[in-house]
Amino acid sequence: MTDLFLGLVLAGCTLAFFSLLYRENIFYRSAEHMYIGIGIGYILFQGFDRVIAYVWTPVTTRGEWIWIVPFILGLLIYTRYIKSVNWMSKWPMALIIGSGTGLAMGGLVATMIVGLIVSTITLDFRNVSNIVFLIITVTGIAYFLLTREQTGTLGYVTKLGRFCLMAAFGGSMASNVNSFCSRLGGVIETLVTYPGYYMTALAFILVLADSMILKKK
Amino acid sequence: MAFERNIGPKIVLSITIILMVTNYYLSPQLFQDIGKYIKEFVVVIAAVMLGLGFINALLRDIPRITKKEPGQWYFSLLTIIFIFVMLFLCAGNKYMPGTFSGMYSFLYQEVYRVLGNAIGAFAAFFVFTATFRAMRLKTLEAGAYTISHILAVLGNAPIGAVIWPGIPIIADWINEVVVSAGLRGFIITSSLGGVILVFRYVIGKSETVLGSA
Amino acid sequence: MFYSGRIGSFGILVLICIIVYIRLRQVVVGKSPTIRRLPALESVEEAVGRAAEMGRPVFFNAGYAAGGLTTIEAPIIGAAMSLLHYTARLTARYGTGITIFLGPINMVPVSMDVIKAAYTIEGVESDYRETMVRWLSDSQFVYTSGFMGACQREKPASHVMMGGFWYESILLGEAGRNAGAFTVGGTPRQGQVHFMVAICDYVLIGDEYYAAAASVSRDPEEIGSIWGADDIKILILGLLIVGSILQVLGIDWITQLLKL
Amino acid sequence: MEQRHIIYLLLAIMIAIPYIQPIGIPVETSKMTRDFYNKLKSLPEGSAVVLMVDVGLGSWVELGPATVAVVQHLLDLPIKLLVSGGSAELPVVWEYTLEQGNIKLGDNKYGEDYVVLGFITGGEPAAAALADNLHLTKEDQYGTPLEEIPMMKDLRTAADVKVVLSIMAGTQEEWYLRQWRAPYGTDVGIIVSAVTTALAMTYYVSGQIFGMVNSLRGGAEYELLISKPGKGVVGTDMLSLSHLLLVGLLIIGNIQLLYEKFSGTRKPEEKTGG
Repeated sequence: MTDLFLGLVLAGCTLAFFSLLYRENIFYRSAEHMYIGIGIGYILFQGFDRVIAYVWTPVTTRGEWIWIVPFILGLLIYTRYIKSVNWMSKWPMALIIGSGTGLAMGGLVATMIVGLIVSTITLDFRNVSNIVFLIITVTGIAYFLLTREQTGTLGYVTKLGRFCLMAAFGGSMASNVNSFCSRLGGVIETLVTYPGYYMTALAFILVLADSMILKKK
Repeated sequence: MAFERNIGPKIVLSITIILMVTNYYLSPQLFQDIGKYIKEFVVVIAAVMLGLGFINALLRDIPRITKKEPGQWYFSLLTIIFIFVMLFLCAGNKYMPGTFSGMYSFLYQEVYRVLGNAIGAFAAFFVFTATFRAMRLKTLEAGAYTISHILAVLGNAPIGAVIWPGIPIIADWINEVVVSAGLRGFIITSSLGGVILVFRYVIGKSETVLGSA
Repeated sequence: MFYSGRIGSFGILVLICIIVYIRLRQVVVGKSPTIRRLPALESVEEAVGRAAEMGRPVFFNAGYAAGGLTTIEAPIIGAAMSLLHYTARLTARYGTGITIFLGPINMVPVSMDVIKAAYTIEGVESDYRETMVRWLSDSQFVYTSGFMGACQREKPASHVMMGGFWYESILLGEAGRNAGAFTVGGTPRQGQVHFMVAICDYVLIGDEYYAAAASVSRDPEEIGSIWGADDIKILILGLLIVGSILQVLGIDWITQLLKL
Repeated sequence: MEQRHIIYLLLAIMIAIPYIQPIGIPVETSKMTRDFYNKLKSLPEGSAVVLMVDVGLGSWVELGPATVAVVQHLLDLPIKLLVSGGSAELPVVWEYTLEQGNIKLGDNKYGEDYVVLGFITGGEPAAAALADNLHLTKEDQYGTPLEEIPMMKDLRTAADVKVVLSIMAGTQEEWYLRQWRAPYGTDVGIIVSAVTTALAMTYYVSGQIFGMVNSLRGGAEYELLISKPGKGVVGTDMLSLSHLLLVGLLIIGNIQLLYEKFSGTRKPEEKTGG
C-alpha cells in the first residue's frame, strides 16, 4: 500500500511543479512554499549541527578554546539589526569576503591564467588542429581588449575572435542539453510508469478543464 | 568613528586576502597554518550566519500572515510551518534516531529530492524554447552559434553516429578544439578580471562591499 | 620558501598588480582611457525605465555562485554587488523598487548594505525595505523555484541577471522571459555564458562583466583597472605568440620560467 | 496554447517514449570513460581512493547510473575507499547509491575496506582543509571517532591518497586540481554532469585529469564496461530522441525565418545578445 501511496504523492509533487509550464496556479504555489520551508529548515539545522560539530564538541571535549573566536565573529553579524552598532557586522564579513577572494587570487593566476598559457604554448604545433587552437585562443583574447577601438586590422582579429567565441558557446551548450534531457528523462520515467501515470492522467484532465473554463471567460 | 565603520573592515579584508595568497604560494608551515585557520574559521562563521536567513524569511512571511495578505498569507504560513517541521525532524533524526525517522526520510529523502529533480528537469523545457527563439541565422555570429550547436548536439547522442558516422568525429573536433580554445581565451581574460578586482580590494577599493551608507 | 611550480605564477601575479596600480594612479591624476561602448550596461537604464513606465517591479539575480563569498566565486559576487549598487541607484531614482533573490546566505548582509547605500546616496533612504532582499535558501533549486513562482505572480518588467550562475541560469532567465521581462545579463563564468547569450536581450560576456562593474563602482578611478587589464592581455597575447614560436624552434625558456 | 506549450508537449512525449518502449540505439564507449576505468583497474592493492560526493540528490537522475557503476567497480577492487564530499546531502546520496543501485558489498567490511566520513561545507577552503587533514571531520558519518577506525590509522593527508574522484556538477574539479593534485600529487578523476563537461575537457585534454565519466551517457558506457547494464543504457535512447527533436526545431525555426525574409513579411527586429 505505502509504495502506491508514496508513488502517487511523489508524482503529484512533480506535476505540481510542472504545472508552472502551463500557468502559475495554487498547486505550484503550495509546492513552492512547502519546498522553501523544507529547504530553509534543513539548511538551518545543518548550520546548527555544524556549529555543534566545529565549536561545541572541540571546546567541551578537547578544550580547544580557539573555536570560540569564529563563533563570536559569526554572532557579530547579527548586530546589523541594531542601528547604533551595525558596523560590527562588517568585520566578520571582511574575513568571509577575504577568504574567498584570497583563494581566488592565488588559484586563478596559477591554474586559470599561467596554467592555461603554458598548456597552450606547449601544444604540438605539428598537428594543424593545434594551430587552429592557438588562433582561436589568441583572437578570443583580442576580442576582450576594451580600451582600443575595434577598427582596422584589430577589427578583423576581434571579428574572428567573436565568431569563434560564439561557435564555442554553441558547442559547449550542447553538453548542457545532454545533461538537462537526462534529468528530464529520469523524472518523466516516474510519470509514465506505475503508479505515476494515474497522476499524470489526472493532471492532463485538470489542464484541459482549466483551459476550457478560461476560454469561456 | 570612520575607523570601525569603514577603514577597519577594509584593512581586515586586505590582510585576509594577502594571508590567503601567501598560504597558496609560500610553503613554510606558518603560512599553511594561518591559511588553515582562516579556512576553518570561515566554515564556522558561515554556519553561525544561517540564523540571519531565518530572520530574513520571518521578516518576509510573518507580516504577510498577520496582515492576512489576500491570496498569499496561507502560503506564507505553509512555509513557516514547514521550516519548523523540518527543523524538528532533522533534530529528531540526529539526536533521537528512530523517532519520526519515517517522516524525516519521507519529507527529505523523497519529497525534497523529487521537487529538486522537477526543478532541475525544467531546464530541458526551457533550453528548448530559449534556443528555438534565439538560434536564428541572422548574423554570421548567430550562424556559428547555431551550426556548431546542432553538430555538437547530434554528436552527443548515439543517434548522431547512426545518421552519419562523420557527425561524432566533427562533434568531438568541435568540443576538443573550438570549444576548448574558445573557452580558454574566455577563461584567461575573465580570470584576469577577477584577479584584478581582488587586487583592488587589497589596496582598499572595497567601498561597495564594505563601504558604509 | 616558495612552493615549487608556483614562483612563475607569483611573478605574473605581482606583475599584474604593478601594471594595474600604475594605471590606477594615472587615472587619479587625470589621464583616463576611452572604454569601448558596453551596450548591455547602457541597457540597464533602459530596463529600469521600462519598469517605471509599466509600473512593474525590477528583479535582480546574482546567481547561486557555488555557495557565495567563501568560494572562489567571491570576485564574481564582488562585481555583482557593484552592478547591484548601480541598478539600485537607478531604481531609487525612478522609484520602481528592486528585489534581489538570493541563494547563498553570506550574500544577504552585503546585498542589504549595497541597496541601502544606493538608496541613501539617492536621498530616498525611506523607500528602502528590508524585504528588497529575498533569501530563499542556500539550496540552489529552492532559490530557483522561489524565483520562478515570483516571476509568474509579480510579472517583473525587467530582469537584471549579473553574477556567478551555475545550473540555474537557464531557469532564472527563461522564467523571467516567460513573464515578459526585458532581460539584461552578464557573467564571467564559461559554463553558463552560452545560456545568457540565448536568453538575454543584452549580455556582458567574460571580462566585459568585470569592466562594467569597474566602470560603475563607487571609486571612480577603478576605470584604470580596465586599462591595466588591457595591457596584461596584450602581454598574454605576446607570451602566447612568441612562446609558441620559440617552442616550435625548441627554445622553451618561457615555459620553464612560467613553470618555475 | 502558445508556441512554447507545443514545444514542451513535444519534448515530454519524445522523452517518454523510450521509458515506455526501449528502442536500443547502439552506444560506443568513449576514450575518457575507458581511461577512467583503466586507471582504477591499474591501482596497486591497498591504495587509498577518496570519493567526493559534491552533488545533491537533485543530480541523482543524471549522475546516479554513473555513481552506482563506479562505486560497484571500486568495491570490487582491492582498494581502500573513503567517501566524503562537499554536499550536505552526502549521507543520503550514499545510502541511495547502495539501495537504488543494489550494490554487492561482497567481503568489504566497513572500517577496513571503506568508510563514510562526514560532509564538509565551505567549498574550496573545505576541500583544501580535508586535503591537509583527512581526519578533519573528527568522526565518521555514523558518529564513531576516526581514531577508532582501523583503516584511518595510516591515512593522514592527501599524500597518502592515490586517487581522488569527485561526483560534481560545477567546477569542483578545479578545487581538487589546486588543493589535492598540485600540493600532494593525488590523481584526479571525475564523474561529471554534462553541464560542465566542456569546461573539465580542457583539464582532461591537457592531462591534468586522468579520466571522465560524462553524465548519463558515461554511466551507460561504464555499466557496459563492468558488464552490469542498468538505467544508463535506457537513458541513451531517450537522449537520441530528444536531441533529434531539438535539431528538428532549430531547422524549422530557421526555415520559418528564411520564408519570412523572402516573402517580405518580416516581424519587427528582435534584439539578440549584445
